[in-house]
Amino acid sequence: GCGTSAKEKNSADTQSAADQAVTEENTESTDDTQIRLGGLKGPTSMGMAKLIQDASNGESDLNIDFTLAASADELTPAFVQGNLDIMAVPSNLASVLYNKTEGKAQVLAVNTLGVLYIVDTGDSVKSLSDLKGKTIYATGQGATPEYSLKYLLKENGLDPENDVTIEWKSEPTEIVSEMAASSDEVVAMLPQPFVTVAQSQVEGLNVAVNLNDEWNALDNGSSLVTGVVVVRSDFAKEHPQLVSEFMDAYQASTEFANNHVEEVSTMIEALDIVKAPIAQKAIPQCNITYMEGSSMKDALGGYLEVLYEQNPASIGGALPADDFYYER
Amino acid sequence: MKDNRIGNHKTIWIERTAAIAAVLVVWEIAARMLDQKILLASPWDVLLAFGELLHTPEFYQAVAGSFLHIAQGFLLGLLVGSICAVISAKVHLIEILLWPYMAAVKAAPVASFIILCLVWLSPSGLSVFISFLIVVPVVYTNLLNGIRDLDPQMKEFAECFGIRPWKRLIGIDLPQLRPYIVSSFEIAIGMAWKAGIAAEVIGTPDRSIGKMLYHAKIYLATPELFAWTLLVIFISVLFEKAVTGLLKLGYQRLEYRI
Amino acid sequence: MKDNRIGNHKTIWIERTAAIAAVLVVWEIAARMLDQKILLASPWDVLLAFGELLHTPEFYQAVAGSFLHIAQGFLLGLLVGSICAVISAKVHLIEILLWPYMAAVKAAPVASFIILCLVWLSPSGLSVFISFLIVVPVVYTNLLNGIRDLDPQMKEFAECFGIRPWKRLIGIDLPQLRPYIVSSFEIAIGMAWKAGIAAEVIGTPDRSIGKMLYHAKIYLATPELFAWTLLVIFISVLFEKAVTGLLKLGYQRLEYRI
Amino acid sequence: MSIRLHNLDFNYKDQKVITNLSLEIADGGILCVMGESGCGKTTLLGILTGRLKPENGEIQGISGKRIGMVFQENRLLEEFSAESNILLGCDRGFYPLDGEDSRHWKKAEKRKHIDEHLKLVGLEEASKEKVKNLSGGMKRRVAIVRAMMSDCDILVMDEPFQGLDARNRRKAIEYIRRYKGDRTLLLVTHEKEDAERLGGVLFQMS
Amino acid sequence: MSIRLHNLDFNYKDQKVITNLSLEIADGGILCVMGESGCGKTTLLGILTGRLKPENGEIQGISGKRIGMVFQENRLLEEFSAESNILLGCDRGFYPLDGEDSRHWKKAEKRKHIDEHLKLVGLEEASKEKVKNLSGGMKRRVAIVRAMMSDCDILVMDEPFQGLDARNRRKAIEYIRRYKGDRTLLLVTHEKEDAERLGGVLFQMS
Ligand SMILES: Nc1ncnc2c1ncn2[C@@H]1O[C@H](COP(=O)(O)OP(=O)(O)OP(=O)(O)O)[C@@H](O)[C@H]1O
Ligand SMILES: Nc1ncnc2c1ncn2[C@@H]1O[C@H](COP(=O)(O)OP(=O)(O)OP(=O)(O)O)[C@@H](O)[C@H]1O
Ligand SMILES: [Mg+2]
Ligand SMILES: [Mg+2]
Repeated sequence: GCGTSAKEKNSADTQSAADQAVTEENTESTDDTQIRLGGLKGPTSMGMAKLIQDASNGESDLNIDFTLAASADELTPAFVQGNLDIMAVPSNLASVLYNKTEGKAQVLAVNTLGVLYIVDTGDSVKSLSDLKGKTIYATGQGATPEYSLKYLLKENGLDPENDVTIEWKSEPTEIVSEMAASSDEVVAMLPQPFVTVAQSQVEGLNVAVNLNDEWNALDNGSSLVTGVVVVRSDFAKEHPQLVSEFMDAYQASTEFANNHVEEVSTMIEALDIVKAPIAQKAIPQCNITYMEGSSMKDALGGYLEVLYEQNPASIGGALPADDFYYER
Repeated sequence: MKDNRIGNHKTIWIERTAAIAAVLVVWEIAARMLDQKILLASPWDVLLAFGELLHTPEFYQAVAGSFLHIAQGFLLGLLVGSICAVISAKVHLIEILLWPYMAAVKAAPVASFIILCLVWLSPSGLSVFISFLIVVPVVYTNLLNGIRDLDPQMKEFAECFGIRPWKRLIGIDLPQLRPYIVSSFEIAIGMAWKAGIAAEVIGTPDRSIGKMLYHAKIYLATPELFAWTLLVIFISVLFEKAVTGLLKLGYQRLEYRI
Repeated sequence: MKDNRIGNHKTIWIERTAAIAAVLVVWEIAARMLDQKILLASPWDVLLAFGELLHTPEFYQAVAGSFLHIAQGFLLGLLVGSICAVISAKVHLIEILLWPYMAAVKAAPVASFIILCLVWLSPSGLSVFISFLIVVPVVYTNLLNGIRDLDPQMKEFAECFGIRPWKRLIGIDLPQLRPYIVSSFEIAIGMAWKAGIAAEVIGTPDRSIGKMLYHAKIYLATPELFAWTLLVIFISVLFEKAVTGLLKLGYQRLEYRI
Repeated sequence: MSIRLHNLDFNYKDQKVITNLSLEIADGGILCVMGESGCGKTTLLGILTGRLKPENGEIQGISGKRIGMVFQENRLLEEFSAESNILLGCDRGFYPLDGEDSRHWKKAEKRKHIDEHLKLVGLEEASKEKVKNLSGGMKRRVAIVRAMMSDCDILVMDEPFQGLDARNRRKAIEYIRRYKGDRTLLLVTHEKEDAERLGGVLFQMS
Repeated sequence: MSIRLHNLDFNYKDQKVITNLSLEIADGGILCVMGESGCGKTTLLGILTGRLKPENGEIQGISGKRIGMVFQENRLLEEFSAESNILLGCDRGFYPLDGEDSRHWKKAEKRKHIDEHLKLVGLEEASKEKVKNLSGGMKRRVAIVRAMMSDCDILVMDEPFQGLDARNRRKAIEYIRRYKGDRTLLLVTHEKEDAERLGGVLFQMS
């Protein structure tokens, strides 16, 4: 989905930027530069389904070329090379990109809060403190899920090393089969949409704890931020108007997703993000949101600090400076 | 002597079917013992899933798409691998210069260079390239060792009688290289499929088995996952038999090309 | 004739170093042309990253851990592959019964059976198993084709003179199988590392190169990623040279075992 | 027990090679087979050594007998020394050539004896040389010594003297006569003289 | 131009094989080399065909000459028919054996001519048979025909008659005499008689 070479594009961009200066007073934008948008299969892309659908139907002024990837491996090189302008990625990757490109990436908005849940085949877990002495099956060792879980356990007075046993698994499937097979109670931490997938496979699977709520309960201004929307800072500089329009459209799109779950689920399936039935069940629990400006800075900044304390490498070695947080 | 390995064609296919039946029995028993449908689907469930797949048009598109890419990767790898082997056998300098690349291609984990690949390649190009990369060292190494093992006495004969390169290849070198070529094909085709589908699982290009397999996997649709996997094995076996069959035919005709 | 391929030991290592230097030049040029540090680190950056790695104790633990597991997988694969090949060459029934498994092992994408593996195996066991799986078909196919290509005249001689199996192996079969064995080793060792590290990237066992590589990758620490990758290639080359060196030594001694 | 062939027939697919052949060789006797090229001499030896199964006919007196053979094409291990070739050929044991018992011989002793025998056919310096570096006639003599030294009941030689000059031929014949012991010897040759020198029974194939 | 060797020395590593050998062969002449097994006959042929480089000495009259050779070990393609073997050997062209011009021959014509020549050495039925199914002496004759039919200036034969019975040996000699044309012939043999029959100059090596 990213065919045109960067150079050609740039000269066209400067041209349209000049046009834009002339017609600044117009309410209608004349900047019809194509936005090359990237997203990953999974919750972080769900919020933009409507936006993409509208753009492709011509119901919006935005000209969007959307690339959906199964892994960040596909998006990162395209973004770094200037073949993607905006993309929705995990929050720590945004920070890593900012650090590794020396500020060439800026975050526009937070688009997904926590998607991690403690699930339970029994009913003995109602809150995080109930986890004491339990074995928790989980995925995401060495990545944000691990850091988030450990942080939350600590904040709730549990020592992640001694009070609980965390069994790290490589694949959610392993955990689901463990739950399906075991007659004993199994407690696990799973991300969406795997919680939903697992519920379809394991009878009587309870969602015991929403880690997002637990994080918010700490009330320190930060949030468990799963996904953000990043923009190439060069692109943002050249097309502030367009970016602003995009942000508006994006906000509307997330609101639409949260309010019209059924409708957006079919769009999500059409975009090949996940299947509609799964999306329909998962969306209410994916904490799709839209935050920009200072609220974004508080939520994300605090979260990145938590990650930084546990493993600086996970956010690219340093806390991003203020210019990381885009303001319009 | 060299022909008896192919055996009677009809018998061998009957035997193979029997062997597959034996595998199915083992599999059914294992599935019952484990009794976890998510982990190990039973042959029957897989058959049902397969039957359903057959009714979707995506099935045929996926098969055609993957076949096209992987066959392309295999043929490219075969070409590059054999050309490099032939030149390396003749020119020591080239062999030495190629050496670090071959070592890297053989041992470098795909995870390490996948990002670099995706800079230049589309997801479907990735599967061509990754299967190409697995085929090259197999063909190169086997062929180079085969060429080195060529009988020097026959080489001397060819030089003495002034036999031209093409005829020499047909009459003297190819017959001696036969087991090395067969071996390369038998290893490389299977591995090209393995690697190519793995690349598709990463890049999930449209119309590919890898994408379907990926979806089956994340949705825990184990019978489908197994059905796709068996399909991959099946196509790879068919492809291998077709290629080695062609090879055998080619060898039978070799004498008339002298 | 068979020895000249090894060439003068000193010269060949000088040549190889020169070839590596040539690669570094190509790499540096490519890195400058692409000019994206995240995608392609320059040799110099990688060297620095490597220097830093050398100072951490994790480095040595990772190298030792991965080496242990992959070497184990290779040796197991070698053992199983060659035993299966020898038996298959003798007993047609076994060959046929093994056929579906070999086809599956060769072509089945790792993604398809990884979960099944993870249920029974620890993350480090996974890397043993996956490298084992890649070695088996390489050794099996090459050896089986080699055995089939054994000179029937020498077989007849051995039978006529009543030579015992062990002596026959040493004096008659092994010398003829040499290029097939060398080929198997050269392909299998590199691939065992490739596959083993890939498995470590999935299972991320503690004290493994794969885990380090995975983290370097997801956090876009490209110089480190490249440093680990080069290390894998380097160790695999060393391992290969050690094994083929031992093999050569073994072959030199073969005559005294008659 | 003497070797007897009775009314033997042998075909390669549709080509009749041997028809209605009958033959008897006394125990310890020498039979020299002669005949035109392609008449079936090597085939006959193949039948006698059990490698080829005849279409019809009876064979007596060879089952269970150990055979030492000089093949028409040498069949030596080219990468090994002459000595090692013979050592391998005598894996079953050494024929008590000078009446000695070889069972307790160490490897060094075996090699020493082999060297001595190689000397007897004029290969004093060749014993440590790789066979591939020997001349055609030298290889032939190594093959003869290998068959002679191996512990066997029947010696079968397919044109053992081919490629040998007159002097070495005589030497080799002398060597065989001297060390044949009480083994039965079946030998293919194109020279009546050889047969006469060996004192064997002549059998003309057609 | 005649072939001349002057003060030739040849060693294999430390082993002196040929010392101070001088020799002249007239253009179109026949030289029969004789000598004990291992005296260096095959080595000498190797020098003459350019495969081996002598230590010292001069060689004249062979550079640029095309060679047709009967090797001591046949060196035939065992999996192919006798006919195909000869066809491959004559890839360079056919010697105008009966004075015909072979350049315009189609493949079928070539095969027909090869068949005729195989008949001349008594291989009427063997032409389509795989060489591995032929008897030792039959293979030898295929090798002789291959060298004879190939378009060359010098014929080099290393014990071409080994393994042939008296009748086939005579036939082969007759064949060579008849079709040698004006090519120079270098031949190794252990039989004086062969040399006499061919009417060649005898050269005794030591
Ligand atoms: N494996 C085989 N398959 C088919 N035919 C064969 C085979 N071996 C030999 N023959 C044929 O059988 C006949 C006899 O062959 P054999 O080797 O016994 O001859 P021979 O008497 O030993 O001849 P020579 O003196 O030339 O060695 C020949 O016509 C040959 O073509
Ligand atoms: N490749 C080689 N390396 C070392 N020595 C060799 C090699 N080839 C031949 N020789 C030695 O050179 C000597 C002459 O060998 P050559 O083959 O020329 O003998 P020949 O006269 O052809 O004997 P024959 O009649 O037995 O064929 C022999 O002592 C042999 O051992
Ligand atoms: Mg014979
Ligand atoms: Mg010779």
